[in-house]
Amino acid sequence: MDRARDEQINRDLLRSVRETGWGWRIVVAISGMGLMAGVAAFAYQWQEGIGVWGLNRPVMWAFDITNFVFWIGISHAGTLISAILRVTGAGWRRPVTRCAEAITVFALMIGALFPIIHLGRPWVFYWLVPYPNERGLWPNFRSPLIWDFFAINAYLMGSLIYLYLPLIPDLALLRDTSRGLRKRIYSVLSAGWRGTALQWDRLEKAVRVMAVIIIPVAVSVHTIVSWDFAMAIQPMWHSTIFGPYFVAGAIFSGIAALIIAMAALRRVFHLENYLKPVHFNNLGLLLLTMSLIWFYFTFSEYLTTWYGNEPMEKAVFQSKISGPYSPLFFAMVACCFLIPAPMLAIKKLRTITGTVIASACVVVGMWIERFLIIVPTLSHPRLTFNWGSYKPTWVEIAIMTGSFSYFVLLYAVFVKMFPIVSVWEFKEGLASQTQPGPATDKKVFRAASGD
Amino acid sequence: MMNETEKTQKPQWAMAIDLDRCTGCEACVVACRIENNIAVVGPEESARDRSMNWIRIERYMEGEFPDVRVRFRPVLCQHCQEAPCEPVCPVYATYHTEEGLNAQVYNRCVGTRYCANNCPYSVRFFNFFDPQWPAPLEKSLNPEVSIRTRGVMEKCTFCIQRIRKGEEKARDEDRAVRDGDVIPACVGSCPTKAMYFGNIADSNSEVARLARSNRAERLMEDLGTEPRVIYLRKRDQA
Amino acid sequence: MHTKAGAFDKVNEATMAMNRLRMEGFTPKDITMMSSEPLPLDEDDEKSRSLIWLFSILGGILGGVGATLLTTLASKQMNLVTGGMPIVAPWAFGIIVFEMSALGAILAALGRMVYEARLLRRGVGAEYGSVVAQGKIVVAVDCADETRAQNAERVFASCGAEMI
Amino acid sequence: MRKLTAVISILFAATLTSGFMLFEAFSTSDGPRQPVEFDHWQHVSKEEGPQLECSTCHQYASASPNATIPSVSTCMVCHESINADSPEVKKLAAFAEREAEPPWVRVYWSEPSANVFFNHKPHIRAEIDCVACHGQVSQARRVKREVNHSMGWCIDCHSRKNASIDCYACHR
Repeated sequence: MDRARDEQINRDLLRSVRETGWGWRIVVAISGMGLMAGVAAFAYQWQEGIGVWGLNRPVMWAFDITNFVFWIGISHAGTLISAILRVTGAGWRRPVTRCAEAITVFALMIGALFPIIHLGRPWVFYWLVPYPNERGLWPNFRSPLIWDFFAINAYLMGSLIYLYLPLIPDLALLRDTSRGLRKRIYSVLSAGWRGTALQWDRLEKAVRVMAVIIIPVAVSVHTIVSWDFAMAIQPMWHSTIFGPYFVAGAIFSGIAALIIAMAALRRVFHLENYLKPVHFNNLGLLLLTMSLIWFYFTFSEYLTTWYGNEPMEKAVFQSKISGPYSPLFFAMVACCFLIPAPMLAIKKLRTITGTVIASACVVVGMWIERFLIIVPTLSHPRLTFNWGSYKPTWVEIAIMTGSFSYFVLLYAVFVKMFPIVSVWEFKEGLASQTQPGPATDKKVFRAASGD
Repeated sequence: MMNETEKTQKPQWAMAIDLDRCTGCEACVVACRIENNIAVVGPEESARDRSMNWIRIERYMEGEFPDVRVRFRPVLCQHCQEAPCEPVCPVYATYHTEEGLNAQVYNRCVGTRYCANNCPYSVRFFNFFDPQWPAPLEKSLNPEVSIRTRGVMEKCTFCIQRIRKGEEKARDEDRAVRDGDVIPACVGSCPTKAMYFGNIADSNSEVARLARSNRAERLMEDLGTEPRVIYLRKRDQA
Repeated sequence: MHTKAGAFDKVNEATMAMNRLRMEGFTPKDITMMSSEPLPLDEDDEKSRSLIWLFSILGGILGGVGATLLTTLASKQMNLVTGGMPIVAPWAFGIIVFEMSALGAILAALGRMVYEARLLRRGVGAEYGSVVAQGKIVVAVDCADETRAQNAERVFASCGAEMI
Repeated sequence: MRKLTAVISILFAATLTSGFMLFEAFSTSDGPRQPVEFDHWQHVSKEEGPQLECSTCHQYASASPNATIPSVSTCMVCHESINADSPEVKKLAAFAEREAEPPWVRVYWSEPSANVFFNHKPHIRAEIDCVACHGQVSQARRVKREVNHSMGWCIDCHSRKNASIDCYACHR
């Protein structure tokens, strides 16, 4: 093995852990403040009641559930993408997977908070958990919200393990190259990893098993989230297409979030040699595919509604196309398809900057998409006498800002504690390019890291 | 003496509303508020679509000016036999009773508001804040009905407190319930006697008779919700 | 009994040393090879005997059965009055069964992996960690007696190892 | 380090135990002090006493949701002459003179937030012994809460006696 190369990789990839720059501090400070604002807003809502939100009758869900669906969607960045890439053996995945898996875990943690935040009585959220109690009461297993509870639990647990397993060798590396308290912490976390041939073998086997299991779980999670709507009998909710539509949308927004995160990490931690244009190019192509799929689903969903011409559905449809929600609707179409698709389709524009701009559009567009699924339907109930509208209050906006800040904060802290590019997998990637002999060639180094 | 089957068979409560008789006077709305301790949200909250009325008169205009007709339809919880609100509740706060009522247990409600979203009739009301009664309305609170707290859903119960009293009375007299035993607040207050309440399982009851009328219809029957509220179409539409 | 260890820069040197050690009469059990990245090695006996897949399937079944019991028994035990609505709903419960199966499979795979890879063992430290972290390959060998230790040292020296 | 942990955990355990014991000591003490020290035992169980039935005084239990506490005038039917010079009866007489009721302290109740609408009548009709829910009041000098009316406790009895366990049976 090439010692100099190894040391270079270690230095580059562990830099984020070893050195603390001002940029990082500022990010943590700002996101910390954002989080505090969100927590304060939630405390206020807890104290006063959910009336401090803009909800009303008939719009009983709005920003809360939009954010829930949005974050669960973002969580599909990681586990699903990295698992699919792992299972299909895509070599270029290596520098990308950890970064994606971390997004999954944090987005999921935040997404799972929203169903609790949105409760009228958040202090009794544990009634959704099946546990033996004195009253002899159990949750209603027929409710999609309970399915959500089980699905999110399984997915969060699986994602955590899936993030943790490939992290173990890197934790051992950190343990062996640090001192003092850090060493103690990493010793515990690395669980006695020594890097024996047996351990490597079992680790890879286990990761493969996890990757295979986690794909159906991830698909099921967003399908179940979509069923929160599809199981209801409300116009434009009660749609059989919702399961795959939501999954596609989730992967779509997930890839977009991943591209943005990667670009930020590349810039802040100087990972230019690891996160290369080719990664952005490949993810950009994936994003383009998802954009087309998204458009296909959206088109079929709206076309069937329009063609069917069922009055109640048509009312919701019209409110989106030409009614009060039409600016949002066209913003969504622009952000999810009209802007990103051509940008990603033209090779010249599929640069790092290009993909990041497209991704930013997609993230915004997909947030709007969720909002447009929830609110127009609710504001147009079947009995037209009860039609209403919705306007958010500062509390909802603060909680949403808090959730975004929390995500950035968690990510920043994670990056500070663990290498964001998997060190051993990256090295392994280099080695696998140069079978059977060890990698010594600079050219090979470039090839493996995807130049 | 009533026989054993009559005793054990639970009454099936239902309501019939004659739209021909409804004048839209809203006496039922007021009576319901007073009977059921419904919070007064005030003008500001009301303007934000947060007013609570377990029963409301929906008013629809028909025709073009000057030939305009106004149609009134009192809408309350339809006590669906296949209620969309029930299966979606994660904690069984809303469920079905053996008397065909669609029950809402305030204590158990965690406030997901899913039931309200899934109710095609929009008859579920959420306590966005702790309920308030501007003085002296707090003196008129009914001790036989719960005071709801913030964060829970509420809706028409067919005046469950009156149902229980009526059943108790029938039991004391050792007979099955009959018309007149249970009169919910809205029914009792209707000046034109447009509303009827009774046991639809008893084929001799007024409600059962009206349900067989050729004017009888149920709201949004096509959804398969099987409501327990029967509307009698206006004769000019029948 | 004590352990001898050598550090190698190259994979083929390390594999050569391992082969020679075996010829010297050391069993695969005595020899441990440690590296900072997975190495392309020949299949050895221990490798093929992983039961992680089997355990994850068993864990999945366990989770599924557990979920079936939980949903069904909990619903029955509750004695809730439902006015004729179904209390046990296989279609809806299938979703929970699926999720719990997946969770069971994941946890079982993790547990089995930890066991098979001998993680979380007390007394097994990272003695050669700092050497491995430098990118070297460490071959450690348990020697029953002094002659064997000398043999091992000779093998290491002949293969260009740096003794630790 | 380890020593410190041990000390802290011992202290913690000690605090918990003593707190629990204190709580126990207080909670097993007598019930609340009443404005007139009414002694159930004397009226119900004492051999040379009047040996009253529960329903003699709590006369509406079988007919209404509330068992009802007798008014002072009911007490005075007997106590006009009997034991008229005992200090507690004198207190009672004073209330009667002012036509006021003693501000009895409630022993059994359910929190308003529990939304429970308990009705004595069907329970008496089902011949549930008063003791089942109120404990040995007949032996008590001063009544205290002996039975914990938790929801599980209610449901348990309801399902044993085949009574309704519909939520609407108690909650509305």
